[in-house]
Amino acid sequence: MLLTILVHEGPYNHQASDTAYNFIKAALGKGHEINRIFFYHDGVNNGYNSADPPQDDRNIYKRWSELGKGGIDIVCCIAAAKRRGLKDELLMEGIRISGLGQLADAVLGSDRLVTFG
Amino acid sequence: MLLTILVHEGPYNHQASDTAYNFIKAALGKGHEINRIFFYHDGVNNGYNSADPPQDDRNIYKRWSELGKGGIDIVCCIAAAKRRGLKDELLMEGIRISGLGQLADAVLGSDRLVTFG
Amino acid sequence: MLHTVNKSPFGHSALDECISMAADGATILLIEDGVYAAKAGASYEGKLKAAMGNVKVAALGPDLAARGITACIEGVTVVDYDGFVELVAENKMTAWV
Amino acid sequence: MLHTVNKSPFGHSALDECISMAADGATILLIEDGVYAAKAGASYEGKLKAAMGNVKVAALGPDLAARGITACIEGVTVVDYDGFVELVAENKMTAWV
Amino acid sequence: MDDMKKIMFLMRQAPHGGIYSYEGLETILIFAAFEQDLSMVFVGDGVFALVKGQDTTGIGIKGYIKTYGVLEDYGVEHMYVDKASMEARGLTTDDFAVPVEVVDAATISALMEEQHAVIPY
Amino acid sequence: MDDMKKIMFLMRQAPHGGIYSYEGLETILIFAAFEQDLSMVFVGDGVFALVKGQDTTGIGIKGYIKTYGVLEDYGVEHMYVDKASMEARGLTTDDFAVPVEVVDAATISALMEEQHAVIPY
Repeated sequence: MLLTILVHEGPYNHQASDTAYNFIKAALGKGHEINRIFFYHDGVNNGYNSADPPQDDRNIYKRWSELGKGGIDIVCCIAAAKRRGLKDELLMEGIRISGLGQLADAVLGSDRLVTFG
Repeated sequence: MLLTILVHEGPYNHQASDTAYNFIKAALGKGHEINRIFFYHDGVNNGYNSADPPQDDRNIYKRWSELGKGGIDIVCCIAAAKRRGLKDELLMEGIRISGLGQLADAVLGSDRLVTFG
Repeated sequence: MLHTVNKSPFGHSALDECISMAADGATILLIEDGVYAAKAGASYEGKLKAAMGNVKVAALGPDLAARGITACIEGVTVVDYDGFVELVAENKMTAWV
Repeated sequence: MLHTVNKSPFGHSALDECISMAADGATILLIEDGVYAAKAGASYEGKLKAAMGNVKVAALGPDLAARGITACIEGVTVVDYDGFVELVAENKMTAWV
Repeated sequence: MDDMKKIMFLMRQAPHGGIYSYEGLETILIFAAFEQDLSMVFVGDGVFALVKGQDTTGIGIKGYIKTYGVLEDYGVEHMYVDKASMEARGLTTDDFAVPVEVVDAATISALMEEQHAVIPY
Repeated sequence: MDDMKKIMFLMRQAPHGGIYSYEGLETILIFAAFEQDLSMVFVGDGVFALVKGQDTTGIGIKGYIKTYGVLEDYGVEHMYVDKASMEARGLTTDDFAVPVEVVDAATISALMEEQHAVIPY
């Protein structure tokens, strides 16, 4: 099954990023495909390459980056990003900034939209 | 009266930044003094110099920066900032990053703590 | 003590919790989405009126206007940001964020 | 339809709203702070049991464990992330975030 | 069109306290360009977004109540309001800035089941 | 000490769903270094933060229930739990990882009035 994942909240601040990641790992393990991961609202904060979370905790940014480098398309909404301070130079590798059309396109082309927020 | 202002939420995403700013302007107008503005939790997101909010809306980052350049001490919590991606190179002029001791010190030395979140 | 509540009473328990802990004679200032509690004719009106037997309730005028609330429950005082500052000057504050 | 709720029913109206809109036979999956609704012996138990006359209720096991919830209301199915994926594979989803 | 998909936007947040309701509108305007079968459902505090006479001057935030008026032109076929949510908040359709269809929870429930996707804001 | 100030931390958030309860603990540990009269009050979903047996392995988040155990050593004099909040959630003191004082709302109300500052998390 082809899935689009939508994340509405920022990392650490809210559990949504963790749940989305754990869900995605399980979905991939069961042979489903991720069409696109889209970060909207505070979800765009998942894209920063400038964070330095505690060493004894999970690194949410790196986890996303590894999924992105592994071939999953990960997009931060440009309008939400501009409002919040995220820009291309601050993006983790494997994550890109683009428009809301990327969400519409993904939702329409997927079997399921799975929202976390 | 000497006030400490604590902001718990990020700009645009939540109205807390706006209310805090409007409150501070009114307090200064009435002759009160601001001991320190402390950004905690997602409140640290108020410190980014990399944002580009819509031209036809208020610029929350610039408003804080002007208060800071005008002599009000504005601090983003370092632990919260590191988790979220804010660092010195990304700070608006007039805002600094420091520890939670700066909150404790300000609260203990002020007549009032006024929290927005 | 001044208590501020910035969440809608229909969606969040913040105002309920605040009311249960506010001492007699305290003031509750409704701000941001909290001002919906001051709206006349809504289902929270009974609860707010009951609370007003013990506490004073104020609402931030600019937040009421921003939400198109034109009729407040009787007895709710409308204040502007200057009035908010005055309440803080007169009282210590607890924010039910 | 699969509905997910990730807010505590004691602090937020999300689960109430979800229950009011869930069709007969739908599944509500409680995740994150939403799993507190599945806790046995709490004040929401009556409401959840009433809802379970029409809908199936599941709760995410890892979220229950993280919150120290050892006893769920009778009839609540506990699933892991694989079970969550299976529910999504079987149903369209609405998130009551 | 055969390949038109039903997309429902589930609006549950009040305006101004948070940006979710506004950013939700941005999404809908973009989806409109894809010419699908779009509807909005206002539930819970979401119904407050539609209240007329909102004047945000005093809080210094740009208002957006007028945007709801153009949604029909953008192809949003239906704007549904949950009757119970509206009534609990002391509102009637006279309080809204745009025409809406007031429906009960069972109707919304049935509509949800028909959707390709439900996007919550 | 004459110059000791009363600071109350008002804990209203459940753990793990959001970080506010954890970051609140970070604040308290820092305030402890300032040797003031510190208390914590658990109200609403805040009481869930104290529940014993929390195992966060499955969600991949670092747990922090053990930190409550060291607060007394850090000079947190009182940990109050609102009785009504506890009971509504089907909890008793046996469910908590640390000893607490269960008090009613009127007691908390009176304590609040004595504080130099109340900091909410």
